[in-house]
Amino acid sequence: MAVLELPEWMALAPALLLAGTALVLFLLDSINPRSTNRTLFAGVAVLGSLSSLAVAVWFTAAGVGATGIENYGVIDLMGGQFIVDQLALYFMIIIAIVTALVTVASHDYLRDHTYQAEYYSLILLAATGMSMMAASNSLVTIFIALELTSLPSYALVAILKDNRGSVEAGLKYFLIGALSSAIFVYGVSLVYGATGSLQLEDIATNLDVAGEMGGLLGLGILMLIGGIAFKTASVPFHFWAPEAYEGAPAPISAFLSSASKAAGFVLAFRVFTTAFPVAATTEVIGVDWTLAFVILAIVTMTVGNFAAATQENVKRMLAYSSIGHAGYVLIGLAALSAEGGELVMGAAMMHLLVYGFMNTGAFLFVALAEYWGVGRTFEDYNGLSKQAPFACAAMAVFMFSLAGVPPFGGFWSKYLLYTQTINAAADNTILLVLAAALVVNSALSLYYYSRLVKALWIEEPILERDRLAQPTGLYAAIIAAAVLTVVVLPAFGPVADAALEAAAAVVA
Amino acid sequence: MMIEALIAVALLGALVTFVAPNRIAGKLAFAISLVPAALSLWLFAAFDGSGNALRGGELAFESQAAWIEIGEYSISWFVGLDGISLPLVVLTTILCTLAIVSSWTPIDERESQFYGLILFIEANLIGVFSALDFFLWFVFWEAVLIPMYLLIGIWGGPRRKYAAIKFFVYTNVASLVMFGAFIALVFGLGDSVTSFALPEIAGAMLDGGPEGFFGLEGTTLASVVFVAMFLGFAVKVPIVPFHTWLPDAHVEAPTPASVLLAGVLLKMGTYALLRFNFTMFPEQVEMYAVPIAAIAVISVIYGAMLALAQTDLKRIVAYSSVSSMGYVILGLVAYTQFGVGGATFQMVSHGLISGLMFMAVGVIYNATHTRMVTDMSGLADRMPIAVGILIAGAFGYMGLPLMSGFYGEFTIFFGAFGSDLLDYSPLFTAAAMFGIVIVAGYLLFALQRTVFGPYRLETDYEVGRAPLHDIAPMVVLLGLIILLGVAPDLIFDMITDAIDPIIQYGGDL
Amino acid sequence: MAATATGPFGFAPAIAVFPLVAFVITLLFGRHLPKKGALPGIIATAGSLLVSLVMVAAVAGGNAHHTELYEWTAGAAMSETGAETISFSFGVLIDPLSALMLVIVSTVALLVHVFSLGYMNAEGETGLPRYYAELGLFTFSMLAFVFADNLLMAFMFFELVGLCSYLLIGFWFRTKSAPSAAKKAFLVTRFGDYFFLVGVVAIAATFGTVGFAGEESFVTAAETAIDNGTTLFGFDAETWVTITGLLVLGGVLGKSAQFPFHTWLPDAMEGPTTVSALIHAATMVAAGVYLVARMFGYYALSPTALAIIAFVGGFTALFAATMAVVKDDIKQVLAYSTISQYGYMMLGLGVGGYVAGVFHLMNHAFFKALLFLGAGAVIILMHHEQDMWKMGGLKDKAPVVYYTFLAGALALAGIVPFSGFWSKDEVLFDALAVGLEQPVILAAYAMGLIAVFFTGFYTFRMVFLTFHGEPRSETAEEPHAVGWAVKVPLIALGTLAAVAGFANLAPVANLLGADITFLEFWLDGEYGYVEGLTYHAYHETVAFEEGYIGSETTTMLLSAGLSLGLALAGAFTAHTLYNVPEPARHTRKLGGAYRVLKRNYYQDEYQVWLAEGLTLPLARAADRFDQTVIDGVVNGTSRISLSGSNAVKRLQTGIVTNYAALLVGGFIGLLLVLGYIGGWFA
Amino acid sequence: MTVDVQYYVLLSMAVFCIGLFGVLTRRNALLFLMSVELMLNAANINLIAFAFYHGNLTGQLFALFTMALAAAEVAVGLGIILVLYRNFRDVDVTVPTTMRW
Repeated sequence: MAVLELPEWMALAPALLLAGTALVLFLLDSINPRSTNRTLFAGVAVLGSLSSLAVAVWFTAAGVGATGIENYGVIDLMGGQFIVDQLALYFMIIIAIVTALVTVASHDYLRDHTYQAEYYSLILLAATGMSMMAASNSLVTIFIALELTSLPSYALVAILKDNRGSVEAGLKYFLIGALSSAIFVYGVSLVYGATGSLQLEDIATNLDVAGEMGGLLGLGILMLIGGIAFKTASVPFHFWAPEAYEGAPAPISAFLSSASKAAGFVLAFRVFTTAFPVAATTEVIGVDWTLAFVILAIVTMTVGNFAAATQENVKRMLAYSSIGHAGYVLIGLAALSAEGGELVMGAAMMHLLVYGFMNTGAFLFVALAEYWGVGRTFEDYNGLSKQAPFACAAMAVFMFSLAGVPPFGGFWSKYLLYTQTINAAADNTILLVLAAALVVNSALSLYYYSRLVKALWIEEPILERDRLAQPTGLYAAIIAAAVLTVVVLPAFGPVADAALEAAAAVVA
Repeated sequence: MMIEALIAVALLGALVTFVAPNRIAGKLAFAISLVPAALSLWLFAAFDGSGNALRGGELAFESQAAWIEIGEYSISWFVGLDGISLPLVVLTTILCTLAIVSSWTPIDERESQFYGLILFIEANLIGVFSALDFFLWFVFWEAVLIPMYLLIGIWGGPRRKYAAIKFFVYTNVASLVMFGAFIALVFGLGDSVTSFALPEIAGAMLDGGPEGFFGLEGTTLASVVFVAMFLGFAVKVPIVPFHTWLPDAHVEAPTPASVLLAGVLLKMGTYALLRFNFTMFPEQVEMYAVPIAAIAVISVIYGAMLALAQTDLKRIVAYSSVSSMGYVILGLVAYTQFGVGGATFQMVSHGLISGLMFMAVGVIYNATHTRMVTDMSGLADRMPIAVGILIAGAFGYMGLPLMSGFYGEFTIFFGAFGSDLLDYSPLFTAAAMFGIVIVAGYLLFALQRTVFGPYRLETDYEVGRAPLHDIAPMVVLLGLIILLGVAPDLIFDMITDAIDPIIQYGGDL
Repeated sequence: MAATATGPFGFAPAIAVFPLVAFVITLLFGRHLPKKGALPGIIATAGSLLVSLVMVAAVAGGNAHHTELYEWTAGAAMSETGAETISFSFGVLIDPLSALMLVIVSTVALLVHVFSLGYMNAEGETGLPRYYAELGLFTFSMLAFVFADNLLMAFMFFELVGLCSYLLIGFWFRTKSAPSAAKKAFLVTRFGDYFFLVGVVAIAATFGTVGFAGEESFVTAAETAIDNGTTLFGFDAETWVTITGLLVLGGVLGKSAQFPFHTWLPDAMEGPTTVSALIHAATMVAAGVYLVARMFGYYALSPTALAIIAFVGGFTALFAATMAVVKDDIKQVLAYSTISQYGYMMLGLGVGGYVAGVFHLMNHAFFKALLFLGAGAVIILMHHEQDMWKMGGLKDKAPVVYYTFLAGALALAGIVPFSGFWSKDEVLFDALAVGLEQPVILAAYAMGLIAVFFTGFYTFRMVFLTFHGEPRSETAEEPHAVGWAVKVPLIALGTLAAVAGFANLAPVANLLGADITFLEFWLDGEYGYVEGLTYHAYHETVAFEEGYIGSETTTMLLSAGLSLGLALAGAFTAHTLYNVPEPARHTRKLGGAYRVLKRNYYQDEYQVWLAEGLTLPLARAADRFDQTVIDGVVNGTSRISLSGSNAVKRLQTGIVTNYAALLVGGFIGLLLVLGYIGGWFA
Repeated sequence: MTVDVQYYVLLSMAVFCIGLFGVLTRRNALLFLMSVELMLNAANINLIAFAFYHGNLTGQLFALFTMALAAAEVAVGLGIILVLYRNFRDVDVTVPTTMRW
């Protein structure tokens, strides 16, 4: 297989391709700063993200990171600062897909926007950071990748400089982000203090020497959790999310709520499985850290779903729902200490993948609505299906899929998560509470998701609208996302395998 | 691959219809729906299965393909028919075709979407009755909700939004509970099962049952799961006191949706009860026989009493469905060949009869634009044929001999009366049987007020005879009802053949 | 012994099939046929009559017939008596009883069809195809019920007959009263049928068979069970037989309009008079009594059941007769007399007088059909006026009607030598004979005896008011003419009413010692019969012993004289009161009793109250409970969660420093929890 | 003479808490930023102290990265504060509350 001939650093190709594309965009911009040739920029960005996707898929197929005779095993670079395994590739794929969808959609969304190139290059830089997060294997690289993701995101959220909403969103995102990263870094310093290392495997090996500094280490771990909770928009670090998602341009909301969340979770998965194996850590800090995630999961899904239930603004509802979904995924970490935990984590990863389609699609529909200028609330959406049946059908697909109703991809990920949680509950009964919370919340989510479907399909329009345009890019992205969401149901086998292998890669 | 063909035709048909222009959608959907109907009839003719699908019976048209591997467990595409599911599949395809025809008159906006959804629901219903892998079954089971939600919501009556969301959320919560319980059971069974294929699980339940799960004894777990699943299905059936979504949904839903709702969707619940609770848990059935029978009797009497208090024809029929489903539960818990067989027969029979009733009410509504018993009088004067059929349907509902309803009820009563498993079975049976008096009461009251007496209806338009394409489906249904009433063994033989393996354990055979 | 389907018996099903075909034809093409579809019915019933007569001949030829036509369903069912499987089927049982009944039914049906030509067609009714189709369906169900060979089949056609009764009573559905009467009729009988169905299910579940005849009949099974002292459903066999028997009796009381289920019959007179004649006098109402006779062997096993039957019968006879006294509507009088007469039959059967009961059933079928058709004729004469006080003096205007009606009246009143006398007398004699040993039966007998007086009275009150005296309205002055279609059936039935009694001249036979009790022989298996279904077979099982005053003959003469005397007394009273040019109402003489009688002892009131005063409010209460409590819980849940949602989203104040604070606060909370568990602060 | 590591930790914690206090109390965006810088530097103190304690350079190296990133963060932050001022005519972080609940 051709992977052999490549030099090792090429293993990071998916991330590097994204970075390269970003630079190309800068170059193009510096050649002609006045240019607003959006087709060119968007095209380049899409090309870049797609190529990164292709490479990542090719690596996975080729068996990079997979163990076994004809596979190439895990590739680690720079003395273990980076590592490319199934987990990394899996998330690189998610990120690349979301980036592609978002960039395609942005083509129309940004039609009369002056800073085309910056926009796309920022997106791609953020994407690069996320891919790096997926691959980074030491707290240093993790922190750098984190910031590489965050800083462009701040700018992107606030990119509509004359739109108060966008600016306010940017501000809040930035302030909370800065605070969280400060906490994260302090946590890093504490962990370093306790173990004397920043490289994840070494941390794990040095845990025993950290004996007397158990408290410090515990505090450090907690602070790391905080930093990650910020990225994944989990309670109590979620406060930025509703505003940021609501204020930001819709494609950016899609990007952050899907890709950025996924990246945050890959960090969590890697750090907490590699650096702090439950048993060993528990000996040192005297408490099973999964407990923290149990609490976070329950609180997060409850806050997210309940707050979403009575929103009037569609985008904000989606924002809260994405918090709720963060709560679902957190179960993957909460169950780690239990037997069969890797399956739960695998299910969580599946959910992140499917979520990548359906949530992105949902936000892109909001982008379409903003493009039409029909308004932001449920009432404004009333009866859209009369004018745009296909887009609305796609939106219905996203909503039902988010609610976990078959025949859409969301069903599998959600119910497999549910299933595996129950399975793990055999070993750790507290997870039953999680399962119960899952039931209650998904019932509630059903209510507000179907509320949007009701607005689109059942309600009569309040005021007469004239014909609605059909922007190619947005439509393409939305339909693509919808098709993926539907197709992934019958074709869920490979997804499940990939996710489970990815989980197996870190949970040894 | 026949079943796949059935489902595929319906699904593709749904897509085609969805994009077809509105004016041809109805006819197109009808043409498409004829294919599954014909196919299913062919399946009926060519049926070569024997025994029960979950008890190692000989499956007809079986096909299985690996789908998803998760942990040690494998999920697969696994479909097949036995004597219980085949009649229900045929019922589904036929009712869908007739429902499509019966909606030509009432549905006058967004036709293509409407008929697309009907075909979509048909595909899923076929799936529900033929799937033999838990996850596959659950996919179809849940997927039915979406089209029904939209059918009620878009084409429904004034309170349609409330009804639609209520139906959607209520039934879905029930499914979640049931799902969790069953999953716990599967994991509780331990290494003896490695897939979610129902036959395997049923087999494992027989030899040994669950080893226990999160600290519960095996038998305790089984009981907990049994109860949880029973509650989950009770909402779908529905059984008192989980029935309140039904009247709302029925009253608001457009006629064809009501036909499918009462005709097939309610049967999903009883079918699932039979497949899961009453097949996999013989011991628990015996343990909980008396309470379940009590609930059944309450459903019968209470539902009938509620129907007696209604003045909206659709509400009357809706509540009487609750009542009829009570009979089915009684038959199931009797756990005798006639009891369970009669219950299964009653599923089909009630599907036909309630479908007929809703169609007749719909036809009257099309003509009079009202369903209120108090608003109309002497309709027989203006629309004799439709009214004649309505009366026939009503008597079918009352269990008139030589119509399928009587056979279903009689066999249930007979099977329940002599049941060894159920204590005080004669008392329960006699109590439930009193339903046949109340049902006569409210139906005859309704008939007397609406179709008889001097013609009186405040309308500014002419109330005339119903068009042929409204009458035809009802005639077909009536024919089937009488056919099954005179020659029940057409399906009863295959049903009992599939029932016997179930009731060998615990039941008396 | 029973010969299997050979020779003429092969045609037995045709008896029922003819009317069924007529029903289908009339239903589909009725409006295109001449006479609005009357002809198919007439032809079919004629055919049925013919075949029935063939059956009688065949039975007389010493054969009987019992065969299964079609197995409805079969399956495994463990019965109390150990049968492993059960089969429900449709079969034909032609024995003396059913053959006789077939003839009766098809005769009356034929005559009524003919009469309808004069009664319905001539009056230019609309919806006649419906009328004739329903008549056909009725005839089919009734005949099939008669030759049913098992209890379930009997029940099924019993129900179908009820349906037809409902439809025919409601024939004039554009009126308000007819539909309500139809509903009442069906509901009341349905209430009885509920018990009947429970009985059927119980018998099937107990004995594993529902057959009437042969070795595998439930009667035989019950006998063996009692002999072996088996316990059935926790009762000893005889008690259980009594219980099930009484359950089935519920259906009988409903259909035969016995107390307390008699209330529907008078209302049923809302239907066309022809229908009243066919269904609510001669045939359907007889179905109940016929059923008792059909499964008499079963009741014979339980003296209790028999005693109850007898008592209810006697009571109903008197009860209804008293009510008939004060009715002004000619059809109402007949309706109550019908109830009363069926009381006699029940009395007869209840005391083990199988022959007597059947005998009276036969006679009554003829003379009551006659009376109703006569009434129909009168109603034609009177341009659909039914109030007897508006009639009078029709004697001379319509002699045929008068004399035939008179024949019927004499039969009804039980005046020698008309048919009614013989059968009623035999019933009363049997009752007396048993009564002398059984006080309960004696009471029943007494009531039956008193009823004879009232019967005589109201019968002749009716005759006098209708035909004698001066016309009391101008329609009575020049009545509408009646055609042959009316007269022929009247004459035919009139003759029958007069002579039918000679089928069983028991007293005469006893006096002369001549073997002229033909009916008894007929039912006793002198000719063809089916094992176990014969008079003496029953007589052996019945546990009553009989006592006599002096010798049997004296007793017989005594009771005969007594009843005849009372009948004549009643007739005479009527004569004195009403057979005058200008009869007046004598209600004042009755005083308070009058209102009670007029209101039918408030029977309807309490039953209506049960339905509308009790059940309906109960239902409404249940509905309110359902809407508020049960549904309230559902909606309440959602309302609570939504308000919770409103609370939760207030967390998001929009002020970023609050966010920071909450964030830190949450973090510290987490820290405290884990730190406390982990003991970091130690 | 050497100072025990825990004193450094105490110092850094103190600085961190001061920064946190600032974050929670300051309404001026710039002061908010500075407070965050304080917290970051508290981390740096830790890192260097522990690097000395453990005798490896990883910590110091990481401290350098942190400073660089802090600078970048401030740059972006200032940009945002700029547009904030342009839109709200104020740099008070509690002013922008158009989106809530």
